[in-house]
Amino acid sequence: MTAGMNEQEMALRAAAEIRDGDCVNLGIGMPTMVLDCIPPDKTVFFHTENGLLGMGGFAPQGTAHPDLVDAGKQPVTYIRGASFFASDLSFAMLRGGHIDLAIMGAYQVSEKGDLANWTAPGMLPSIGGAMDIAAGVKRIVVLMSHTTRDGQPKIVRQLSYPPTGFACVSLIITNLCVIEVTHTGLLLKELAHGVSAGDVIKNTGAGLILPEKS
Amino acid sequence: MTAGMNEQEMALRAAAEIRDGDCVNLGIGMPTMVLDCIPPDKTVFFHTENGLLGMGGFAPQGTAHPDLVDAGKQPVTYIRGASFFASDLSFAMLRGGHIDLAIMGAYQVSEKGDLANWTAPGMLPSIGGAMDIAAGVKRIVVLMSHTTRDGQPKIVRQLSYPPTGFACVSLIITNLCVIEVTHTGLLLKELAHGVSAGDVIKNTGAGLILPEKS
Amino acid sequence: MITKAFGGSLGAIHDVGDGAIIMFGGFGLAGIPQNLIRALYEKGTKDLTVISNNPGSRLGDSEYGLAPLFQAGRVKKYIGSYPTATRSFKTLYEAGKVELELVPQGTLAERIRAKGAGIGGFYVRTGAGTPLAEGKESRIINGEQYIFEMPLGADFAFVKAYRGDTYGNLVYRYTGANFNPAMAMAAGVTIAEVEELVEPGVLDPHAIHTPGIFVHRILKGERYDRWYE
Amino acid sequence: MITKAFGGSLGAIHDVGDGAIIMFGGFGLAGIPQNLIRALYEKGTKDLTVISNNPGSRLGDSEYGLAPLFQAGRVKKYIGSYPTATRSFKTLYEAGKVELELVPQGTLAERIRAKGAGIGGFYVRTGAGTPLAEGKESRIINGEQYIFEMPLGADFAFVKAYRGDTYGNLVYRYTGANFNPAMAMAAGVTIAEVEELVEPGVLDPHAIHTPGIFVHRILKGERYDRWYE
Repeated sequence: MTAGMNEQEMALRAAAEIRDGDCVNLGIGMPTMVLDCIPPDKTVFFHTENGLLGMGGFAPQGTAHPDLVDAGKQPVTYIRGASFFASDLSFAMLRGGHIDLAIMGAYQVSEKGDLANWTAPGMLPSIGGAMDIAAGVKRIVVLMSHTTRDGQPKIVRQLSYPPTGFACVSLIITNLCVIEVTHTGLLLKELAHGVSAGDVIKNTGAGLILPEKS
Repeated sequence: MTAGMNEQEMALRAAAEIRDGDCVNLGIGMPTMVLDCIPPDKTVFFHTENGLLGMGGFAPQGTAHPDLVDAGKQPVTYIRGASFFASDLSFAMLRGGHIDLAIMGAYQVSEKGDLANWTAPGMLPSIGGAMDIAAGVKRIVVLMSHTTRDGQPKIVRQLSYPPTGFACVSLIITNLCVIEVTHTGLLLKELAHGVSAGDVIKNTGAGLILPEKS
Repeated sequence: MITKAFGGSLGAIHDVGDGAIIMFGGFGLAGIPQNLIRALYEKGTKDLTVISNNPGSRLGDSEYGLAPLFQAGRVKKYIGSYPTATRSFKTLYEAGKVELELVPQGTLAERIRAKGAGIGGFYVRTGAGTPLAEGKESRIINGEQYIFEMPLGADFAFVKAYRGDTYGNLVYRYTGANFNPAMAMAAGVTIAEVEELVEPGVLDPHAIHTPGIFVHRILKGERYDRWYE
Repeated sequence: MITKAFGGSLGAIHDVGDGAIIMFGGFGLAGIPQNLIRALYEKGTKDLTVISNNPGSRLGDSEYGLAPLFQAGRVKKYIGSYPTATRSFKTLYEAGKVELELVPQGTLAERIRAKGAGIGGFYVRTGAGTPLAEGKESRIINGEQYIFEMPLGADFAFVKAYRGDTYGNLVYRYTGANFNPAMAMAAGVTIAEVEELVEPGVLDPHAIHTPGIFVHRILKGERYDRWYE
């Protein structure tokens, strides 16, 4: 077994942040894996900003409908008790603080919980709903690899990528660990199997508060 | 036959301002009489700001439903092709300029088309939707008696009552005449049966432009 | 499976305390949460700030809806568009026993929606230059005068729908929607009473007016007066 | 009895001229007015300003929706939230052949609704302090930073609904509503294509998403591609 969590384990860990009855927005990419990680005794209302509360999983082969997609334009299903609505109401839910939790990918997170996940210098920029979510959702969980492909830290003192929002991230789940953003700094809450605090510190571009030894 | 129009004739005259297919908001009181003045070959969408486009007439005895009322809280009916909606969307229709015509009562109208129809000095004020209508509806027709009960002119140089809106009235229909508000002043367009231009001038508190003799 | 259902009106408002700011849906008697209002009256809660289009309704010589709360002196401030709907409000107001914030009806709906939609404030032409614009910031936009309006929220929203499910999804009937959908979005706790309470999946997901996300508690109303013959 | 029905897409867009500002409903391929877009392409209209969440959609190696209008060089400016949805936009943008105004998705929806609702402008927290706030007025409201956003309208809105009637009442299906309802409110002329066109009275008046007042022309779409197997 290699050290650290794989994507499936990270999605399961993110799913553990969801309480029964929560309304949850999932970013495109890895966060959508959380859809399949909800135990059957929990009712979760997945919100997709293009106009659905109560998204089910991805549509099984042969059942896709072009008018029934998620924010990543993938065909999806919906649960009993779901509702469909327009973008203006959907973003009222996000901006107005009605969504309990958003799980998003990120390019960078700062030690203050600032988030960069929409564009990189030199890229044609696209924003979608990321800034609306950053501005409005009560609790944001970032799900990302701990470092870039070439080994650079993504958790940093200050963002070098264009910001999506400020002081908005509550929790960071990476392949190496789980970090809570607190008022006094980044608290290293959990280590993935086979990962040491030293491994995390080495791969992190910001100071970390280590938990008290128990 | 007494000189001037009675309320029924005034309502009929106001109805003549409505084009086929128009969306029309009717104020409470005398303007609601316009509901019964639409010829059967015309389709008119009556709007009531509490959330109905396509109001029919008043509800016949025994058919009233407490959840189906007009802006004056009177039980009403609805036509085929009607739609129900919430107050926020209903006022978006008014404020956003989507309603073609509003027919309202008034305490005073000024020579610039300023409107006073919500409160009088010393009264407990109520406003309802009057200011939203004055601010947003393309064309406002005022339907009112030419003078107050004690004979004071209601068409005046400047409002002495608190204003509802400014330069918003297009046409004034009274028991004595029909007056168009133009950029150069109040144009006396039509005289009611048995009424002379002199009668109107005597009972009007603002200058009038008389039509060219034909 | 979660449920937001409560057994009755009194239970659903158990934590509404003195001094609460409460929004009440309804226009006249259409779409008013009559059971929640009755429960609040029975509970004796006082020093209320009431946000509602009307402070009750008059039919013949009787006054209904919110009027008993005003008559019993439970309301210290009223925010709405049409206070003259009842004689009881007029009497209290003239005696200096209730404070009034008068808001144009469309601005009232939009301020409430703004609170629910996370809008920090907005500009409207409605009321510009009139006595209701006094003290408000004014701005010229594209050559026209606008005034600045702030969002309006509350501790609780009491709303009424025709049907609802145990997830809090709501469907209104006729003109019974009025202020209910906007208010449902704008309060810390939204409590909905419905004539029919059904299981999730019964309501058409395309025809839900208020998605359950906005509703925290739901109950079947005990009794619906119809008022008209 | 009046009717807003047109016989086909080309007839319904007869007066859309070069230089027009047009809003297109849809999110990805969901709820896009595909027949009106095809007709506009056939008509050859150019120098367009396009307002739409995406400038088309990519599936496998092909691009659909608005993409052919961009590929044919008909668009001079694009206002939306997700331009990277197509390679054709990226190519044009990098060659300096199309102007881009990037707007956060929720702000885009709200600016369009504001235009339709007669709101002169509003404040949101979305984007405050980021590169997308550059040049925008900023204000502290209740201790938080907001930025000022202006309404966004168009000469024409091309929208797509599942069903509609000849009075222009519209009903959407699944997530096919998205930007269509707000755009229907915000244009000088709103043209709706529907899969089923029915007589007034067929649609449930409680379940109409876009009341006919916002729709000036309506037609049954000639052909609906489904894209997915």
